Amino acid sequence: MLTDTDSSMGKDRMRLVRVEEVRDESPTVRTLIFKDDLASEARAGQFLMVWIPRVDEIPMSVMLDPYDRAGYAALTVRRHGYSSTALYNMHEGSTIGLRGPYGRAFTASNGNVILVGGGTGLVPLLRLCKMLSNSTGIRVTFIMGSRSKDEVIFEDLARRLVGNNGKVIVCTDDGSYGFKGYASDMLKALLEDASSKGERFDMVYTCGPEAMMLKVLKIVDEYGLEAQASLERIMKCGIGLCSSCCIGRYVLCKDGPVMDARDILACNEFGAYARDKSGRLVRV
Amino acid sequence: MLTDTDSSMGKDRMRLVRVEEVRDESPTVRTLIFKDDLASEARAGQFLMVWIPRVDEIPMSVMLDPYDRAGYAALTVRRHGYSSTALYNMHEGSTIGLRGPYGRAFTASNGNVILVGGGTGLVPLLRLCKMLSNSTGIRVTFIMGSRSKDEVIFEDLARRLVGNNGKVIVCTDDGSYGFKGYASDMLKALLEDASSKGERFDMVYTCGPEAMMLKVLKIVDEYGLEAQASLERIMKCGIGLCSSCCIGRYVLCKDGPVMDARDILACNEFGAYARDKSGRLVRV
Amino acid sequence: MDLSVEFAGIRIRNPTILASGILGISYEVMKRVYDAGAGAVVSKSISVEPREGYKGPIIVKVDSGYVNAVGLANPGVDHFVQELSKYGYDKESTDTMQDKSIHDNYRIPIVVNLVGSSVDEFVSMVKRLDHLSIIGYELNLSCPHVERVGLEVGDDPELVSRIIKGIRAVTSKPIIAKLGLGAVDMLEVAKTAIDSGASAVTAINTIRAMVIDAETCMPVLSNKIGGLSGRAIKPIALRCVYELHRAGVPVIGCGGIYDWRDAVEFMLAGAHAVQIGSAIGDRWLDVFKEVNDGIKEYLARKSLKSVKEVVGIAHRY
Amino acid sequence: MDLSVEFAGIRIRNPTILASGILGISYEVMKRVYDAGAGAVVSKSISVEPREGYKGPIIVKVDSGYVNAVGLANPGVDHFVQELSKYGYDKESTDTMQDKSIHDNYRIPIVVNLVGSSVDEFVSMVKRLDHLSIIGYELNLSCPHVERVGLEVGDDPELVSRIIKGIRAVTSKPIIAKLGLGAVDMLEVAKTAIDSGASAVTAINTIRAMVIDAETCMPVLSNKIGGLSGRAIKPIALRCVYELHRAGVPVIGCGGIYDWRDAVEFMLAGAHAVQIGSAIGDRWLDVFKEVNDGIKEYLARKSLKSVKEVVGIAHRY
Ligand SMILES: Cc1cc2nc3c(=O)[nH]c(=O)nc-3n(C[C@H](O)[C@H](O)[C@H](O)COP(=O)(O)OP(=O)(O)OC[C@H]3O[C@@H](n4cnc5c(N)ncnc54)[C@H](O)[C@@H]3O)c2cc1C
Ligand SMILES: Cc1cc2nc3c(=O)[nH]c(=O)nc-3n(C[C@H](O)[C@H](O)[C@H](O)COP(=O)(O)OP(=O)(O)OC[C@H]3O[C@@H](n4cnc5c(N)ncnc54)[C@H](O)[C@@H]3O)c2cc1C
Ligand SMILES: Cc1cc2nc3c(=O)[nH]c(=O)nc-3n(C[C@H](O)[C@H](O)[C@H](O)COP(=O)(O)O)c2cc1C
Ligand SMILES: Cc1cc2nc3c(=O)[nH]c(=O)nc-3n(C[C@H](O)[C@H](O)[C@H](O)COP(=O)(O)O)c2cc1C
Ligand code: FES
Ligand code: FES
Repeated sequence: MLTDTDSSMGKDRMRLVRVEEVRDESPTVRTLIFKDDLASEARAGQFLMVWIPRVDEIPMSVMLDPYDRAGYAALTVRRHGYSSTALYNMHEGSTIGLRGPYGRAFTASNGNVILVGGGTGLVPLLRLCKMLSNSTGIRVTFIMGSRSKDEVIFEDLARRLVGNNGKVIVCTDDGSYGFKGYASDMLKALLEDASSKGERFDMVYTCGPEAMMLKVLKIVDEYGLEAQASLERIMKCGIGLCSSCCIGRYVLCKDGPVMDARDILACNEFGAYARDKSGRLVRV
Repeated sequence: MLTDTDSSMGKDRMRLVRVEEVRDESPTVRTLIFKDDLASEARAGQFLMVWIPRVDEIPMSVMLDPYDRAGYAALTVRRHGYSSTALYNMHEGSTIGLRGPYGRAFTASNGNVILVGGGTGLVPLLRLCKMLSNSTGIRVTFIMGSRSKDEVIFEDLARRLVGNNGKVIVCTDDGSYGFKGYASDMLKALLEDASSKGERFDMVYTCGPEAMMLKVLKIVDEYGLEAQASLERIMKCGIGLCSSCCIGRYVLCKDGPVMDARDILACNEFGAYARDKSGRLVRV
Repeated sequence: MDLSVEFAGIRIRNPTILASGILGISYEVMKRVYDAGAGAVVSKSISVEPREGYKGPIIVKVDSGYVNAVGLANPGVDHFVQELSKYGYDKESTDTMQDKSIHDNYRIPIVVNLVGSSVDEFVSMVKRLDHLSIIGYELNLSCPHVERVGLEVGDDPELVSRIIKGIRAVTSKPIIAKLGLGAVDMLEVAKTAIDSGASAVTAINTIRAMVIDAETCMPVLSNKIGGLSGRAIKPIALRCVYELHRAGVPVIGCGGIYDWRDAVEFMLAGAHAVQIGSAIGDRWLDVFKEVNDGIKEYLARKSLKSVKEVVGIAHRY
Repeated sequence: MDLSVEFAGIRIRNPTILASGILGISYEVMKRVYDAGAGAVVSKSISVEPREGYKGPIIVKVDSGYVNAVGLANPGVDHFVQELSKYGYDKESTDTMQDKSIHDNYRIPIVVNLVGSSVDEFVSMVKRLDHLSIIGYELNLSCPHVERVGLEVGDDPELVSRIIKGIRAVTSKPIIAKLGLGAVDMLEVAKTAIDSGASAVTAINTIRAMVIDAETCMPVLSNKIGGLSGRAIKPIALRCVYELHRAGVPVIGCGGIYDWRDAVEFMLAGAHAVQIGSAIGDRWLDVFKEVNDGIKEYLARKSLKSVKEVVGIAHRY
């Protein structure tokens, strides 16, 4: 199956890669680093379909190679259920299969932007941050939320990426580190402050737990700003065939995972319903 | 079937073309002219597999477009049996299918070369002549054989192609035009004359009836010259699969139709045996 | 140019239909496919109980196609009835469905594809669905990679006959039997289906296939065995359609249709309409408009007045 | 690294075999294929009487493959016996064939593929061929596009059984049944073949298919119906090999093998050897060396000592 005969197969062809390094980011989050040209060139927000042999194939955002090498990419996975735990337990030398990157990426904005992320939702935002840091005239405020101090990940990387011009604000729900409270609270405070000063933000980018993103989008909406969010749904095929990732009239693997706030809020399922593996609409 | 989805199909994909013009070359030979990029770029000696809808698919050398237009090519066909007659009877506006060009072409030589052709065997030699006329330091002597005056074809074209530097000698078996005798007799006379004068020919190219080519190759061998000939065998697939074109250890559609004199003579079948449609070796 | 087609009691605005299993779970997405240009949509295969489907990988790209084993994931008939009811499918009789303006603005023409392993299962689903203004049923008698359903049913002509007779007794809507390359003669099953009351057949489903990875030495699909779809199977599907048409069976063509030329070839072979599946993976929903536009131009170029005139022409030669 | 394989009474220097129908008429060309690196060659399907085959087109390129209907062109058994006799195949017993030096320098390992419609035809051909030092017979029970032979025989397990028993009674050489996707279960036919005395099966032949041209509205092949080969059918062929191996049938894999990885995948699925056909159209005879070199590297990389160790590994998962 892994031949080059049909070059048109491109990114759809499954590529086997060797995990070259595994890094612990927190007690429940790890980054697996590997060489893969296509993944290394993914745009921020795009995802890979990751084959964990004998276990499953799941969608994962493309993480930056921590060493910033050409041709390298990574996955950052939170140990959670059956499949994510299997991926988490891969070690140096393990083989995984990749296809993609797939999906709509974040689109760049100018000026003053805010990134609001939580948990592994930081992954696409970090890639976005890197992309934005390459353009001039951009100022990034990166709000990173997590439950508690030991779950704070990628703070250093984020600081490096936003540069001198930008700002990283870490929030923890329990106040064990940084600002005490939700990332969304911090966002609201920032926007309030800015509007009182007559300053303006041009775009808010968010990725993280759906509840967090819902709050973020509502706040952004209140302030009349534009926003883009990277959503999650069950994704079994990643290429618009299987129907598992539908949300409203959207097919998330094709129309997303990054969508505009406007479209997300117009579709009543966001924050309320999701389809389970059988396609039944269930409360989230 | 005629889609561009699998670009790798390239020349193997059947292309339908419209015959734009039909020209009578002699009472039994016609040229069909059409637009086809791949054919127009064929190298001298290569052939097309030509689909005559509802009739057959047969191998045909690629003829030059008489108007020398980019993207155009032609077929020159002698009315003979079932399939060639059907092709001969096509008219302006008829549709034919093409695949190819296939096969090994003549390779260029320097210096003083002789072309010996008869009948539709002139077709690849004319293309060769055109190619040679583009290089400097080449002198072409083109011996064209036919049975009688009204079967002489392409004389004007040949004269144009060999240029001022070259020479065209027309031979007829019955002496009704030009030199009386076989093209091979003329070849022998030329070589004899040259050797008596201490002149030398660098290469002989030939295409025509097998009996003619056999004589030509034997003569050339006598004089210790190099030669290339374009052979014919039944060709049903043109791509090295069907086995119909075998001659000795060669698969003519792949190893030919143009072969070196040495290899041809080493294979005892030439001029003596050919395989019929069932694959039986029969006397020719 | 009017592209509408009518056959087997089905009238649709153009001959391109969304194939079963592709995007056919949510009404809103099916509506989107229709808005993108499809003449009708077929739902995912619906079973009596919900099915989660297989673990991943459920699909693998191969040369000119895909091998998939989704495992018939679907929400089950009750949930699906709910889904359609929410959008008014339980409000009026099927007759209204023939009103084009209604299709365009609200209820789109949906064929519900059913999968099951017994007469009872099929009949009970039809009973639950029949009050909805759907335009017909397609029976999946050909899924090549799920046990006890699909091909295992289709390979048993006697069971096929009983299922279709059973359904025929409880509905007046068109019944389409979806066939594949199983272990019995497709023509025989098709004739049995028609004789038992089916209005048409869809040919073909995916063909039983598998993918093995040389590096890990493993079958790639979690179910190991799946079904091949896409351009790879087109010449096979085309042959099936040709043979079915020759046998007098009304047929909807399916298998590897990627562009208008493919669609025309299937119609020349005898298809009254075509279904499009895998092409969506490569060309997304634009494929419907592209195919329909291409068919229009083709008809114009060939001075043909309707799609119907194309059907079966290849049999003249 | 030794690539030789031994199964079903056949021992060859490597597991790549020229598939039937490709270049297999002339001894000199078969010898050339062997010299290019094939482990053995299978002749074209030989019939009692010579066959001219169909008019052109006999083959059409399609996505990732070909559809062909050559029509079993072949010189007939008598001419073929002559052809091989000319090269000394009538000189010594088959035992000598096991002498590798002889293969390399003179007589190459040839499997003769036979096609016919009755027990008598097959038996009479075997009787005429059996004195030759050929390494076995392959029975074409699966050509999908010629009437009364091929699949029409393969679809009749009872006839298959009688043919193989008939042949078994007159030869001690290996008999290989070549199967395809017909209208009956391949596993059933395979088991019947083995039970009746076949030593192995080859899977698969081309799959019944056709090509229609939208511009002329015509089937393109002169025979209209042909068989699909090449990469398009690989996932189907691989599945067949996997299922046959699981059923305990010794199998030679065939269908869409283009490179070493394909060959390895078939062996992982359970093939003892592989046949290569269509790939020759794209890669010419170099394909044999390429595949064998690739297999060698693969074995080295995986620390495997022989091809045999690869066979069937995919079944562990
Ligand atoms: C676009 C996108 C990007 C993502 N990026 C990341 C990332 O960078 N890091 C990260 O840790 N997680 C990411 N996820 C989430 C990740 O895919 C799921 O967490 C993971 O599939 C669930 O695995 P689990 O075993 O923990 O599932 P559970 O939540 O325990 O669910 C059980 C089973 O359901 C299935 N399942 C659940 N969620 C999904 C899903 N989204 N798609 C397919 N099958 C599913 C799996 O078979 C799983 O084993 C992303 C999801 C999407 C859609
Ligand atoms: C490389 C090559 C280039 C050629 N170029 C030309 C050319 O430029 N002009 C030209 O007039 N002729 C050319 N020919 C010859 C031409 O292909 C045959 O003359 C033609 O196929 C025979 O047609 P027929 O109906 O006259 O056959 P007959 O000689 O009457 O034979 C009867 C049938 O046999 C089959 N048959 C005979 N010869 C061939 C063949 N070579 N390949 C496949 N099937 C065959 C056909 O089905 C034919 O209808 C070329 C042949 C080859 C191999
Ligand atoms: C991902 C996927 C899922 C499918 N699911 C179903 C299904 O649930 N029911 C069904 O009858 N056919 C199903 N099929 C088969 C398709 O409807 C269609 O018959 C087949 O794919 C051939 O068409 P194509 O080549 O256009 O995809 C599925 C095909 C694919 C690719
Ligand atoms: C042009 C052509 C001719 C063939 N002729 C025969 C034949 O005579 N007998 C036979 O058993 N198989 C024949 N086959 C089938 C091949 O042997 C093989 O089973 C099939 O093509 C699949 O393998 P591939 O994909 O490597 O070509 C033929 C195939 C092709 C392409
Ligand atoms: S993941 Fe299959 S359609 Fe989106
Ligand atoms: S024409 Fe078929 S092998 Fe040469």
